[in-house]
Amino acid sequence: MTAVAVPRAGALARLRELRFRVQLGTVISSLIVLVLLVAVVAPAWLTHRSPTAIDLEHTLLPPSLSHPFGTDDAGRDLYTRVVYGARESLGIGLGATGLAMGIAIILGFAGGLAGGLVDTVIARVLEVAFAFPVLLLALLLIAIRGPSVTTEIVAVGIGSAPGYARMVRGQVLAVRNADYITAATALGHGRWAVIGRHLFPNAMRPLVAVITLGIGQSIVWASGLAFLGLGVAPPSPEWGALLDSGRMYITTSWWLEIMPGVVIVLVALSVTTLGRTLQHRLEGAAR
Amino acid sequence: MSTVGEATVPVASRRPSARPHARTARRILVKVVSAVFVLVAAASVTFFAQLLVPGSRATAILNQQNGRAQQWTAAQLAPVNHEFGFDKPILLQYLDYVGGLFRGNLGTSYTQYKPVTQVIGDELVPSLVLTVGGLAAAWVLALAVILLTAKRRRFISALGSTWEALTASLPTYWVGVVLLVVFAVEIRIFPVIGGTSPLGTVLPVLTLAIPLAGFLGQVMRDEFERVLDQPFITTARTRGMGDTAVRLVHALRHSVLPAITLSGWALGALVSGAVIVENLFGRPGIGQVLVTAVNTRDVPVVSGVVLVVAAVYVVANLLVDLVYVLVDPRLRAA
Amino acid sequence: MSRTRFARLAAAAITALSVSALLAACSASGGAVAGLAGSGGSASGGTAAKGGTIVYAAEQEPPCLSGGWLQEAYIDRNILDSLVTEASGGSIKPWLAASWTVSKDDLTYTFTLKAGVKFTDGTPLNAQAVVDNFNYWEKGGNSTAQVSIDPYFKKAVALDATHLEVELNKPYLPLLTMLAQAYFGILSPASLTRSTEAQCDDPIGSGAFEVKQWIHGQELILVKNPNYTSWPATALHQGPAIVNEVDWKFLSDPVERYAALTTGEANAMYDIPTVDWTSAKASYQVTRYITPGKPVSLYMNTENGPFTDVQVRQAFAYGSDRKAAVQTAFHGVIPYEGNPSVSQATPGYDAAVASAYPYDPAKANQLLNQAGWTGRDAAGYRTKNGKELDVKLAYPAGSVITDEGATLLQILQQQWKQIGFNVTLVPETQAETFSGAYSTPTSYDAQPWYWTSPSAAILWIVWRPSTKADPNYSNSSFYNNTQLGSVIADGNTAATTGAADKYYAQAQQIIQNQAAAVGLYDQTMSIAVAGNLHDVWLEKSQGEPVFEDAYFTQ
Amino acid sequence: MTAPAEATQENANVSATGTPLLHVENLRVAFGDTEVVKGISFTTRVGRCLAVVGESGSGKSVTARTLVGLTGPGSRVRSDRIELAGLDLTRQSERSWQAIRGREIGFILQDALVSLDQLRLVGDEIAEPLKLHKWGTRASRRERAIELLSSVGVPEPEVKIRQRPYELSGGLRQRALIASAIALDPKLLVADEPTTALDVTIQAQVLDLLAESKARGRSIILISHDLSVVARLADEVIVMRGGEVVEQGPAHQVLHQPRHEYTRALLDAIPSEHTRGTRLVPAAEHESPVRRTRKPADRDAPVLEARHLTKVFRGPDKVDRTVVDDVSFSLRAGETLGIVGESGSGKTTTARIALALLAPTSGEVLLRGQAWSALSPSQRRPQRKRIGVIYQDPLSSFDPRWAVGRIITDALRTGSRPPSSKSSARARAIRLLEQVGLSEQHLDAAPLRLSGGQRQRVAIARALAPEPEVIVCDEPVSALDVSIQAQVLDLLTDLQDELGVSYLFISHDLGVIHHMSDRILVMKEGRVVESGPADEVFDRPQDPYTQRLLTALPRLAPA
Repeated sequence: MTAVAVPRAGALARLRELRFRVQLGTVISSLIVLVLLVAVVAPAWLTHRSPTAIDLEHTLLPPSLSHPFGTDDAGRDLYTRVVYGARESLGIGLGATGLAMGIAIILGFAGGLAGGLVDTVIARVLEVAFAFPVLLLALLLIAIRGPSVTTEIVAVGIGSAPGYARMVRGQVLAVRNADYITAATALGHGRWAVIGRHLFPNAMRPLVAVITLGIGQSIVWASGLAFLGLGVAPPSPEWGALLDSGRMYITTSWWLEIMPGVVIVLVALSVTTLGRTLQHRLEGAAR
Repeated sequence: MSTVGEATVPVASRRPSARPHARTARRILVKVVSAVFVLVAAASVTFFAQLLVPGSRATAILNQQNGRAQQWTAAQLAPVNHEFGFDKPILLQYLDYVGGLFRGNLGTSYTQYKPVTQVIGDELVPSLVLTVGGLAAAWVLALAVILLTAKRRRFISALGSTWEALTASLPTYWVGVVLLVVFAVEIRIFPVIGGTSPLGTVLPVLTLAIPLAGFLGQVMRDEFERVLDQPFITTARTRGMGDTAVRLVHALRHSVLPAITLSGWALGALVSGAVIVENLFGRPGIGQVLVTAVNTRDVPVVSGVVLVVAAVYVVANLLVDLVYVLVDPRLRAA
Repeated sequence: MSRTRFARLAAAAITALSVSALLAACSASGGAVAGLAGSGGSASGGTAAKGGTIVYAAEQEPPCLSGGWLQEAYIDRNILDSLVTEASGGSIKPWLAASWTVSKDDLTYTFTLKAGVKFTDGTPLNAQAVVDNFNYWEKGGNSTAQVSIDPYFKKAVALDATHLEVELNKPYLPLLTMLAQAYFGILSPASLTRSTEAQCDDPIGSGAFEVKQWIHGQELILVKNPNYTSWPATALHQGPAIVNEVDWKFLSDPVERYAALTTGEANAMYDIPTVDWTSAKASYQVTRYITPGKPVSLYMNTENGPFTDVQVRQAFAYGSDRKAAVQTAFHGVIPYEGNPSVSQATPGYDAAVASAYPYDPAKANQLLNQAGWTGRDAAGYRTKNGKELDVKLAYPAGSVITDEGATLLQILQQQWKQIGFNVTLVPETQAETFSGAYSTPTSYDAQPWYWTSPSAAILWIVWRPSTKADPNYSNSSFYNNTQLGSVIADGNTAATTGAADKYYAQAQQIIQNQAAAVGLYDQTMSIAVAGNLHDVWLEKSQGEPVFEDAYFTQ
Repeated sequence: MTAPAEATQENANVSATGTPLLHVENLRVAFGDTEVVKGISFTTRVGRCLAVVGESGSGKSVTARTLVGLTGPGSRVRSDRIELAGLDLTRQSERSWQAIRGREIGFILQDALVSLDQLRLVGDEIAEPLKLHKWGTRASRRERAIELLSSVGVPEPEVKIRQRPYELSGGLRQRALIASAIALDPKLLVADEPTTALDVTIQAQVLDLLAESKARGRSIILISHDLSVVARLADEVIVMRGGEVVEQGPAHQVLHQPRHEYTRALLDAIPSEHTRGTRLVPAAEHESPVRRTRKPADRDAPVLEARHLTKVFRGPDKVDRTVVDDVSFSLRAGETLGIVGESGSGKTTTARIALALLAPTSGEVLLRGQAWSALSPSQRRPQRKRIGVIYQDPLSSFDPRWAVGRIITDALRTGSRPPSSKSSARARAIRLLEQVGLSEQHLDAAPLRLSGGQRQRVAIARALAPEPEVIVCDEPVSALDVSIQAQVLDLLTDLQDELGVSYLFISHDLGVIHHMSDRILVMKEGRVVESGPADEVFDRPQDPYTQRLLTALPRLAPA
């Protein structure tokens, strides 16, 4: 029997294949996310001021070297507030997306795997849930529980869960019929082993990108709630709250509205860009 | 010419069923029943959710009539409880409400003393104009950017996809504030108080459309670039078709399919956005009604708005299904 | 987000008036009134013109035009006429009532109506119509009107077509002042018998304007009543309204309202954002009105929590530079009010009380030490027996407390932190506020609120001690002081305003000494009017804007 | 504008002369630094067919696309000369290329299911070149489309133009694609794998159609990996490998007296009735194919037995379709049973029933005489190790996250002798890899990074790991190039000799089936139309369908 030559799977070739296609956008996005993570973990590394320290002598100062984003109506340094706000804003993003994904995985897998009556019931439940857009749900929930970070997380989480649930279900259905699932069954593996070892990880893989998109979107939604006066309690520097309190000054002290807005957009954009890069890589790897 | 007949290829798969009319009727019935279920369920969930709000409804009504925030004596609450039927068991109130739904009666507003149908009916059209306009504008924007930038020179493509990612990340409300200040206050092209006038509708519609266009564009771009690599595109080129024509005649129709599906899903985002936009631009609509009703605990109005949103959702998704089949008739066979 | 200005009413007593700070052209246009009845006379701004539409950028849209909200009264003033009106200095002048007499025992009021007045539905105004209105108020048709007269009103009787008699159970000096408010606008008898819904959408009166169309969520269009004959004695001109329409736009966002004025889309606006105050004053006719009644002050929960200890309450009052904070947060536009019980615009206001509790951290610390809050935890907050000095400060966000107010509270929060208070700010949603979620002793430690009223009798409403038999749910400090109660009651029954004011001053001192409430700032109302629009004025009882005399100049 | 009638007349005159039409001299195409076509020259003649043959990566498709100026983005094309009937194609602007494409050169791609726009009407697709080149009016173009469809043998063309490509059968669809390519009767037709992915009978029809075009004096460039397809049509053949021409010459010479070793290897690698019992790839030490000695099959002990299998599927329209209809067979130890049939014949469903991945509607499958399909899933699970499976697309049958080593050790654990430790699992995995011609260094490789042949070897190793008695091979070589296919087929037969395992071998390729099978089942529309020993079925087919299949089969030897 002829031994087939080993393919060009040598270290060098593989390195070239694996090489991250470095794009400017990805680099910038990574940097922004890195700074964001520092802001979450150790905000004091990025600023020496306190986010709540008021200074009635220096209110509404425009951006300058000592106050890069200017100061607000209580003389607080806006840059510092934005830095400290990262933790809560990102917490809302992660919490809401995590909650949404948790619900989506349970419903999506139950529906996709069980099929039949269970699937029909879940599909109906999802349809009803779809009738509650994120903001509507948030309004109702906040009316019930009062505004808080937890309420925002729950509202945005539950509100975005049906969309994810459909995606998860779709993935489960697609992966369920994949040849490698059949192959594992044909090898004699049990149902739960196949689900745990093959179906779950592979169904969830493309959703990694969706999750990163969701984090950015949740932050954006939270800022919408703040606009309706339903954001977190002051003096929290949560970004949505900053946007809301800046609105009054849009024509007189623009930086109060524009700076946090730019930060929200940049962060959402960066997280999304990284998510898409990841998605393309995963898709590329699966092909 | 070979004489091997085509008969060897089974085409039985697309033979219509024996009783097509009965089947169509059944399918329609199923759709109607499930639509009614969704509507009633949505209204019911809202009905019960609002009972969870702390404090009694009678207290809320008295406080809101008198502009106070206090407790009331049982004697003061009793007439209100009686007038609105809060003294009946919850289950009975619920059954009354659901029974009313089937008769087209959504109840009476606690604050405006009008039938909910009327409260919402007045505001429905401006909201529909806003959301449908927003969706349409988003499509136009997204398509324009895709046709101009997808699979062009690297720089142009990157510009297009960056634009999409950027706009998709914009908070609706922030877009609105910036548009308002720039185009109504600084450069006075559009009115600040737009109301429902056509000119005044431009900024609200754009506010809704810009972030949505980013989303649609992202989905379309992936699909568009994939489609442009398909063999049938090469076929069209080998017939002597130019690039622009290939994009318009062949690629476009294929690449809008996922965006059509997304449009059904985007409805939630549009409704949410409408709540913000209506409040920001002082524009009448069910978004404003909703916020006011939630604030004043006007239970029937909130439930009514949810019902309307659910109905719009159901109808929109039927439309999406229809449009999908129009664009891609392959699904009709399935 | 809508910012409800809750109507606050006075159930009790006394006339007298608010200070109104009229600025710029408004006072100048006072002279241009009389000659304007027929053709457009000339005024300071240029040639006066008849007709036109005033676009008024108002704030909150009420759900109903027949109710007890201040925002409803603002509109009603322009479509309904009342029996009397209030003039500068608190004097009461004729309106629908041409004249009136009061019996010696102060129990019977006899009104003589203006002749020839017709409602806009064509029916004539007669004594019986007014009697019907009294009965309607008493029945609760307008909740604010009802509680304003309920304990005193006995009955109203029509003597003939133009004369009626109103009988009281006991003397009630503020009756006429109360009747001057728009809650007491006279409705056509036909209007009274209609459904609540119709009454809400289109109340019919004899006013200078009538409702043409209400586009919910957008605007209320008022059209001039061409047959108007019943202008009040305080009117700036004789005759029907000069403009054809008033377009009452509902714009909740102050930035947008001001923008509408600057772009010329609106001719007048309600509630100028304080940040734009200086520029507004430079470009427009700006009028500010300080509301009488209870100013925006913090109710201190004396029944439960840390503020049950008077020393802690006093320390709280000393512990922050409220004056400087109000100055900063409101950009120097809204005045600080150190008197927590009545505003500087209220008759009987005690200015000495207002200067108590200056910013004095040393004193605050000393009081807290005395009160036993001597420990400090890791975060720097004071503790007593291992318990942190926590204060839950709930506030009706967006409605009572605007964004500027929220900034004020955040500034104060930081100052309180310095002396060891851990103040948690809890914004209440409107739904929570209305539901009474923050109305019980266990739900908050401090809560800011205001209550407009033309009289210091507001003290009775707020501070009357609560009893089992007759609970006073308006006493949001849960402060039951029988001595305070009797001092206020003495004030209410005093024969002269001078005597009454002495009692009221005593009451203000007790409240301030006990720190049962902590003063913050005065509730104000302001409008800005474009340069080419003249004679828009605010009436005196509660600052209702009046458009019937207004006219444009080219 | 060319009136078709005139054109035909003109063609008749020149058909036999062999006038040169297209000259290509020293064509080189590079993508970035990689040259994929390295200097190729040829001439096509009127009424003749030039075939370009090669395996994947040979540069044949790039060559074809370069001829219509669609080499693709990032490419660099150099040549000494490309000239079509006096027209210099090396210096054309995109605009003038658009005028040439479709009118001067027609292009046919493989499988019309992806090469025609599925969302447009067939009539519009056919009329598109006419419209693009401003031919006639809307009405006349419609007429012409009907005419064209009818000329390529599509029945009821008036109906078909109002249908969409997916509504047509594979054969009709491919004809519609050809109709659109010849709409303006271009002088040169470039057909890039026009019959790949088509069933053999349809393939024959399409080739006939091209032959007809050739007979009408059109010049054809046929791109194919399949030498037997080429044999049917080509007058001249170019064999390419790695962008280079290895052999070029008249068809009969290249196909029957190949001068180059590579051409010869390619030809030898084609399985057919002639290669039965021989190795397709000569072992290194042997110069010529060696006759294998087959163990006699144990005739008396059926390993796997199917009795009257029937499978009915209910479609979404609630209509029942019988996909497998009363199929019986028995597979004996050490034997290969071939199931052959075209798409939709039910052969894959039969395989899935045999694997008990699908329950039959009626009938049963027995394993060594014991119940198999009738077992409950939990009863069956421990037995599964006795039947292995190899799929057409090995890559999709591997969990994309797993490396080769994990795939194989996972299979080892399901066998009757699960490895006791990590190291023994590893050792056995290496042994299996060596058995299928791979080595230890493949253990950590991701299947994605392996070549097609290597992937199929991994799949075979996985199937062997639990030491099964039967392996179901479902189209195991259909996606492979002919030389790789030969290696895999050789491997399978070697393993059978070595281990005595039985194969249920499913393929649409009659050559492969004939090469591999001891006995054969011919399936059509769910039914077995003929069965028997391989040679018997192939040499003396009884059923008309089998006969038709065999007639349609392209062969190297002129039919």
